[in-house]
Amino acid sequence: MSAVARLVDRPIDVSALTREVADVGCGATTVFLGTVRDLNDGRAVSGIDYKSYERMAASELQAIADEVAARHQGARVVVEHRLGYLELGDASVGIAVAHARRAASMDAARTVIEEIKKRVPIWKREHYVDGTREWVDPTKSVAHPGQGDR
Amino acid sequence: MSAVARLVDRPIDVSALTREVADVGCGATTVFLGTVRDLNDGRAVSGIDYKSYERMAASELQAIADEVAARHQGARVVVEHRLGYLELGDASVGIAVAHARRAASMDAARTVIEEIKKRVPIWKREHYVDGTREWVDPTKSVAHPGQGDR
Amino acid sequence: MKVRVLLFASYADALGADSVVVDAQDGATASDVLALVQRRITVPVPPRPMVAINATYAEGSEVVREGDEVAVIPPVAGG
Amino acid sequence: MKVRVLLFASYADALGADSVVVDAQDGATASDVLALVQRRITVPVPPRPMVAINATYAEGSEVVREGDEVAVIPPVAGG
Repeated sequence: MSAVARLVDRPIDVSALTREVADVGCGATTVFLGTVRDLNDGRAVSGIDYKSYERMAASELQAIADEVAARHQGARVVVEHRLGYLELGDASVGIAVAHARRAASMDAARTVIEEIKKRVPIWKREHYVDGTREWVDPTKSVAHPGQGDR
Repeated sequence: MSAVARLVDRPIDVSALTREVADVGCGATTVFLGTVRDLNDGRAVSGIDYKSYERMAASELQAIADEVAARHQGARVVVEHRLGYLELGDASVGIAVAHARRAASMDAARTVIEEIKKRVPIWKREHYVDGTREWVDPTKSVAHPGQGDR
Repeated sequence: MKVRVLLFASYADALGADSVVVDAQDGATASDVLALVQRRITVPVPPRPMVAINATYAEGSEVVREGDEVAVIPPVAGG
Repeated sequence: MKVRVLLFASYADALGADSVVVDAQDGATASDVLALVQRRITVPVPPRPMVAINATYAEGSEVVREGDEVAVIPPVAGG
């Protein structure tokens, strides 16, 4: 088992994440990337500013990686969350999980992103094409099932 | 919608696959890599030779990509399967799916690999450390739930 | 006791500061401290914040001690 | 009619060739052709092959026509 979590302020490198979890005992690697979309809740987005409660975000992110690695024996988990201002298409989160078996690797990657969205103290302020900005409140997006948060 | 399938005889480049599906309308990208493990069914593996019925493998792989892209509106799917002799750790299959939403991107990537394993006419001959070789018969692996095919 | 509370995102914007010192009674709980903070914020902010004590999510009934790092955690939006 | 059948993996190894020509009756089905091929293979090979006609999976009842590309598809192991 191996579980690494990092908050970063530079681009997320999918190749590097993949290499970091690679192991000849693992037959499957799943990578998940969350990227900045040009549209949210029907509004044209120009970029997103990610802020965190850094000390707690780092420990929650690490706890998630540890929990997931413990649940899937032999899993190798790396997760990075980027902070700061991101342009359209930039990756805000990168998750790589290698495991002997594909189902475990996929389930683990999915659990990591779901848990991040539930409990890691990171917030995003969307910048819109019309010049306005707004903190995203995901508790509101239930009202827009077709257009809510990614 | 966009769906690309390729049989290749060179290394699979996870960065290139990710870039190929990238789109500012997509907030989530899932990548799956299948890699050669050092152990299968309790035997020490030194490499795997992948062979195909190439004409049919290409059309089945494309059909899978098309079906999955059609099922998840707006999905961008690229799948590559490598043929020939692969060393430990080499990727035999690479799948990248970008979509507006993460659940669709993950479900789609999973469906692609499950369908490949069901219907694409590709076979693998494992080379073992003890010098022997054997064609893998996945219909037998049910008997070894803890050690079967990845 | 004086308790310094960290604020983030819409809460920090609403207050115009990323922390605030509130005057809490000894034995005050996380909920008590949150109520004191919310009294200072008069503009609409996202609802249902959580509270963390020393960088760990806390139940509302958890008692705050002098020197604790208390934080109001608005609905998170990472990923 | 003469039908050329493509063989792969363990089937090709068992026969020592990657195709075989069988002599099938007019109106022979995919299953009939498969049976003719299997008669030529005397060593143990993985069970339950499928048959493809012109690079598409075929039902056993599908009729083979002269000039069709018929293939025996052992259990696949891609991915």
